[in-house]
Amino acid sequence: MQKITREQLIAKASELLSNGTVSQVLGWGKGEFDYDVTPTLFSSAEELENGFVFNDFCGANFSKYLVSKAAKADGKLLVFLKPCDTYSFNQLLTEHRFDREKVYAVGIPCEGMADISKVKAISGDGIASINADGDNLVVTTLYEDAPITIATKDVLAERCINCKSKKHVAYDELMGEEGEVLASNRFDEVARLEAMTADERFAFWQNELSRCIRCNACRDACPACTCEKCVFDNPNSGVENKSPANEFEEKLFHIIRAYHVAGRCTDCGECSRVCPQNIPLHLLNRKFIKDINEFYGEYQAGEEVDSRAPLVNYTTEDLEPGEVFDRGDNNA
Amino acid sequence: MQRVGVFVCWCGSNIAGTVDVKAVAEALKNEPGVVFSTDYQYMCSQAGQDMIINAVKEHNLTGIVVCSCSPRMHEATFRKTAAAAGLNPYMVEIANIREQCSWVHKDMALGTEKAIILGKAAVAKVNLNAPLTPGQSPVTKRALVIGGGIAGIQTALDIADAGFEVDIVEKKPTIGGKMAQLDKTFPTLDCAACILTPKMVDVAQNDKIRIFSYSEVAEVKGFVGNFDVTIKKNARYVKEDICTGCGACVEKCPMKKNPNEFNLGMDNRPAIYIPFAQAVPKVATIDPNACNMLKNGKCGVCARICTAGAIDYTQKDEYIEEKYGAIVVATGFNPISMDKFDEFAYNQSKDVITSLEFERLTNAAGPTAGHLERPSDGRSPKTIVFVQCVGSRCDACAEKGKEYCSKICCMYTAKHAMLVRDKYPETEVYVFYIDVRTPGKNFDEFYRRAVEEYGVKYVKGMVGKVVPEGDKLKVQASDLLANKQLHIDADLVVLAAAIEPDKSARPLATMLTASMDTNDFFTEAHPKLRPVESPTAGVFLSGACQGPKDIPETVSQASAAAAKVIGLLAKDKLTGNPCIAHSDELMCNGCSSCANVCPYGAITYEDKEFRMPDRTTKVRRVASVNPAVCQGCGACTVACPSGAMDLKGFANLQIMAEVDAICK
Amino acid sequence: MNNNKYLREELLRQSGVNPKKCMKCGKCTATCPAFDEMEYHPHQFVSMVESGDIEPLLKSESLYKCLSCFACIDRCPRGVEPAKLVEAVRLSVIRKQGGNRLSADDVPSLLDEDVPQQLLVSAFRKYSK
Amino acid sequence: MQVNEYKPLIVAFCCNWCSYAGADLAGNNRLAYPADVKIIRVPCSCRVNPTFILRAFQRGADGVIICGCHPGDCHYTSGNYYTRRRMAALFSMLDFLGIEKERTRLEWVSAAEGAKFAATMNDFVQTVASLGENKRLEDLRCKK
Amino acid sequence: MKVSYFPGCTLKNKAKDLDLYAYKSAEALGVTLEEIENWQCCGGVFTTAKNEVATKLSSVRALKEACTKEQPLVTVCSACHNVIKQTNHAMQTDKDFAAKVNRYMNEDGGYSGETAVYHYLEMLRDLVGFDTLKEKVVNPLKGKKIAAYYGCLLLRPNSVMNMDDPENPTIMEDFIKALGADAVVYSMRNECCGGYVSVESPDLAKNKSNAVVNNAKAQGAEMIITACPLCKYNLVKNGADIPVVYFTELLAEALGVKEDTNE
Repeated sequence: MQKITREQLIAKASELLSNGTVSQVLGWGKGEFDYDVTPTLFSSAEELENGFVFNDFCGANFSKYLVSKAAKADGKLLVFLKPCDTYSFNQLLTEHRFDREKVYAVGIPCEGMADISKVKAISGDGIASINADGDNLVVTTLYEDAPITIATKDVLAERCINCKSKKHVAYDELMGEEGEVLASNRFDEVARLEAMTADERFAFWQNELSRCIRCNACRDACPACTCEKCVFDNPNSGVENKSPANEFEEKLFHIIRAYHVAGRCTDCGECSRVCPQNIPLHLLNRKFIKDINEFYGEYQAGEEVDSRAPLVNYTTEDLEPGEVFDRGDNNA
Repeated sequence: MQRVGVFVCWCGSNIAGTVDVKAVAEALKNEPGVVFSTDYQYMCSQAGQDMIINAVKEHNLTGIVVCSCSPRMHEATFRKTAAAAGLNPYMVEIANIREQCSWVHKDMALGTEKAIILGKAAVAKVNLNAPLTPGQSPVTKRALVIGGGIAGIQTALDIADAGFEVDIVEKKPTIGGKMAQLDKTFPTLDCAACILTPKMVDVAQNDKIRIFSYSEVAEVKGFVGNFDVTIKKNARYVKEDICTGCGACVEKCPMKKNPNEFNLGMDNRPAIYIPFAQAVPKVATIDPNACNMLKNGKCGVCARICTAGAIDYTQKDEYIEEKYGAIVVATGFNPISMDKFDEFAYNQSKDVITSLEFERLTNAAGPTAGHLERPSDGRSPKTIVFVQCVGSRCDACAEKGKEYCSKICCMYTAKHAMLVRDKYPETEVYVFYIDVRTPGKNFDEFYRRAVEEYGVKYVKGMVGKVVPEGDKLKVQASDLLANKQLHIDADLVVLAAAIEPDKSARPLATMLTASMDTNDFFTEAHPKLRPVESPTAGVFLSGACQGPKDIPETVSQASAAAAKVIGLLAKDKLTGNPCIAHSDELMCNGCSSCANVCPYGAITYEDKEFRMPDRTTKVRRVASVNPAVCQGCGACTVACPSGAMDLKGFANLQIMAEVDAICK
Repeated sequence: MNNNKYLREELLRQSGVNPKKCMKCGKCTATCPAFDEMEYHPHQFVSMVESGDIEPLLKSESLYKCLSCFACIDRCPRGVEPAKLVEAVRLSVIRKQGGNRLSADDVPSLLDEDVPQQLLVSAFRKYSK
Repeated sequence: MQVNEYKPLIVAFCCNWCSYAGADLAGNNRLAYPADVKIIRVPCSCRVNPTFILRAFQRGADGVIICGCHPGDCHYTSGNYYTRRRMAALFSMLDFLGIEKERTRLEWVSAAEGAKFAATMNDFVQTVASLGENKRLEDLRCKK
Repeated sequence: MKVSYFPGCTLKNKAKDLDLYAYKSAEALGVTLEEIENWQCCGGVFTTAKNEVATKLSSVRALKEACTKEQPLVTVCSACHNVIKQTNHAMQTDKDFAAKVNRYMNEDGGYSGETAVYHYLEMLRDLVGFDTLKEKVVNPLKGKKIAAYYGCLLLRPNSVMNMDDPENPTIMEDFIKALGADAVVYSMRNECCGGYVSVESPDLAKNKSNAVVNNAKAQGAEMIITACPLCKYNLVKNGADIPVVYFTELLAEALGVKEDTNE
């Protein structure tokens, strides 16, 4: 259960609307289902009361929306940011992607968000409602008479289990208590793959990536993928493609996408959250992050505004690509 | 699609010997866009070029592919040919079927096959070529000389003589450099000061030359013809334009005991000082680490004594920005530290000195007024041992010293030895040498005179250990010709320390983006044919910053560098390279990734208004490339995630077309 | 000289010395503390092994005069390491049958009561096999 | 000689100032290397976009090698330093996906290193040949 | 702090002082010297020949034991230090040699030079710190003019020993200063005393050692300290007319633990 409530957030938003600090609120809007939460713009207390939700399914990272929405807003735009969202917020500022003056950021605490596919794995399909009750989620479904109680911690999203930080690195105002940067085990899975043989890894990724349907959800949700025109949509780029025509195209898209955000990805995990095929795309980004940390020293994108991303930086003593593999050949 | 003509060169048998040129020409006929294909013995000959010109006209060609030698050889030639045929010179692509095909492959079939593929790649590329026009940039008609030693002085004088303005930046309080510290010069034995100081005065009086002394280069931006340089003028706490150099302050300063750099610490100077009598500018400088007023706010004697009112304790470092068309590096050299060679006891005895210290000891303006006295007790030495090659010619695995020959030591040691024997004939002088290297006009004759006329004892061998004991220096050495170990009780030991580039050279090279060798000597653009130019356009090399040199060589190189600078400054416009980056602002995110990797600072950003599809307008930050500054490396194109940044002449689509053609 | 070709190679291989690096400055010999006792001096070892003139060295007392102080190694500007070559020549002598310079029987006569063990073991190591 | 000796297709991106000149020098000195190597000239190794490398594999290359000036010697001062980071990251990623790491290489070849160029190409061709055909990054549509 | 300790043959016989004082002083400084079990003599001199393997095994065994205990290996005797450090270096850099040694030893995991080898003086400088040492001194040796005699083994070959500047070393001088005494710098401090030939060529040895002592005296030394039993023997035997003592004795004296060792 989240420490901060929907009511507190609405109160804060209404107050900021009414005192003129902001003209609009970017928040989580009611969807068709309780777990189906949609980023929505609210302009009044009334709209908030009708449509604003805050529950264990509010994983969406709003930072990216600032690129398009902040410029259009008349006054300031209120945005609620969970700790991991603030890293994306800073990274986008570093890249001059929105006007800081147009945004009023309120940091909110986050206890981790639930993964609906994990819930469904327990409850089965046909979910009618999900309500938080203390540390549990109470799920009613069309097919079961009795509500099903699930411990929230058992259905936490992978990215929340391995949460890297409960600290907000950017905000105008903070609600609740500030947290700490955490020592997470987020690279364990990458390390596990690294320890495999090349053949095993190839088989693993072949299996994962072959499910890609090129819906572009990963790209569209990614707060680092904010290009005015994506190379994969651009007929003049030479690499335009719109369908996962074959194995090569699948790999090309995901390698290049991961490469384009390498050093800029804050590891928010949106790519994997939104993937309808449940491909662990965040592992590609984490591989780059892990490599960068190991090759060039610890670097957390978005930790500071105006930091220089590792791939647009260098030292004269950097290791050679050949040495990458010499440092303990783990993939014989 | 272009109308492409393909011209396959035989290069005599150089290509035709391993590549079936007819088959290549034939095969390329079928490539998209190719409307004409032929072969010829020597495409670069006048007849070959005429053939291209005629074909362009006859077949209305819009693009040319020449399958020939390396583009590094004849790309420029064929671009001129294209221009002569009325085409844009950048509509030419070269397929390198000589250096990278016929010369490295022996098999005719394989060579021919590869030549065809290389030709296809060139055709694929030229189909995507667009006419390019090089930009032009103006030339700032002023030169900057960094370093005010004899090299910098000579370069500046020559440039000024041609009518151009020159600034000299010198980090010491005076120009003059190492030569000002020398006593006599070989092989003529004329006094260094007598030939140098008139030149220093010429510099001071030349209205085309400005001297920034006690200053250093803080930042260099821009490019050939258009350098923007920030010069840091260190606070000397004396107003240069008011100080008359009378020296009253120097006399009265109570803080007298500071090591005198000009005499290499062998005597002291006050906190306020003028390095030497003929200093240019002849202006006092306050050493902030020694001045009681600056350190503790107590004293102020110099300000009281100065009738001109030149002392200014509140002076701050000053930054001056200036534009230059050319930059000459003349940062010179220093003797290396003797710390790693303490078998010679340099750190243990004052009477073990370096050759440069010996220069000061024999210089009439030096700490002993030219009387040869031992630094420890002032006695005149009766036995002097000179050791050659200290730290020169060392193998890298010896982990000390330099691998190169320092070049000047043999001659100055012969000079020292000769001068000692001349002035103090009762002194015994030994010179331990490995080889005596005297290539130069009148050099060997000079060395022979030292031996034959002046009785200097040259010993083929090396000193192994110097042990200071009592008032003697016990020198243990080998005499290889006699197969003996010598034990000499010496009074003075003089070490011919290797020389190395000044420490300021390395950071300066980084600022200038000029390359250096592993020893920190500046690299010349070509070791034989372009010896006074750096590979970085607009940067020239003068004197020992490029390698060890004696005075005559330094002066010749200084004048040569000046000639190159004059040649550059005489131009009104420079033609640039059109193969540069450009940004498609519709796709640009304004994220700064490109600017982060640009080594030239060629990319700037502006906020631009864009009309959106819904008829609203949006202001976005977009990159723009300064065509005069961009050098066309392409680093930005890969840093750009959206592909907005591309490189003319080497565009994404062009390179991909080459890849496709090769892999087809 | 051909007979010595194998020996020369062997000496260079086991010592790891490359005499071609020598620039014949003589600093090894200049710094050698045992010069007066030696018939052939460090620079001669380098030059004679390089030229294959090894016989005289094998017979020379100089082999047993080197103090193994390594001054020639540290002070050589070219990194040649003459002492290693002296040792290699010495080993090639004492490793032969009957080549021992020192036998256990010799020891008692050499001893005085203060002689440290170190001297004896090192003498054995250096002069016998 | 084997009858059906496998001939890999190698794409070499060479920077104009050092490595391309090094390749020319190999030619001047007639230092042979297999004709399987096809060179594409780029102004600087930092011009090589990872997309180009993947493109080459897609179209049928079996190995891709990028050659640039030695670190510190870049004609553009720092281009090869960026190349070094980009390629370290990219190659590691390809390895992570299980694509043979021996198929990609970054080498520093100066204009004076004709011999190194030839030796590098000989070695790379041999290495790639021993791996056989590139199967893990192929695009069947591009097959002959 | 616990370290592995290799005493060597001489320290258990003719140079017991060097050993005892080393123990007591280390204790006073909070360092426990754990003697290598069943150590064997290092052989007194390092054979530089690459094909000499058997004689270096005793050193490798000691190194391996320290490695297993994950401790640095400390020696006091200059000769032992030189032999062990050179052997360790050969294990690190000469693959053929290391392979041969490991075949002989046939021990678990083999050994390839992982152990850090410290001379006792380096231990004082790098692990304890001369500043700490200075604080622990109870009897400062004020006014004593002491000359450090390095000899050859401590410093050379520098590429391997890497203890200090081989031509202008300061470690022993800093040590002397830490004990409160005045360090006398003299040029012969890193020249050979001829110890190895003191029996075979007594004249040479005498000649060399006198040159060392005379140079030290000429620079005002009242006492010479050394880390090498052979140097001490040679200097004393050839008539040094100022005291020549082990540096550990001086250390024990300054730390106030000298008396309890003389039971």
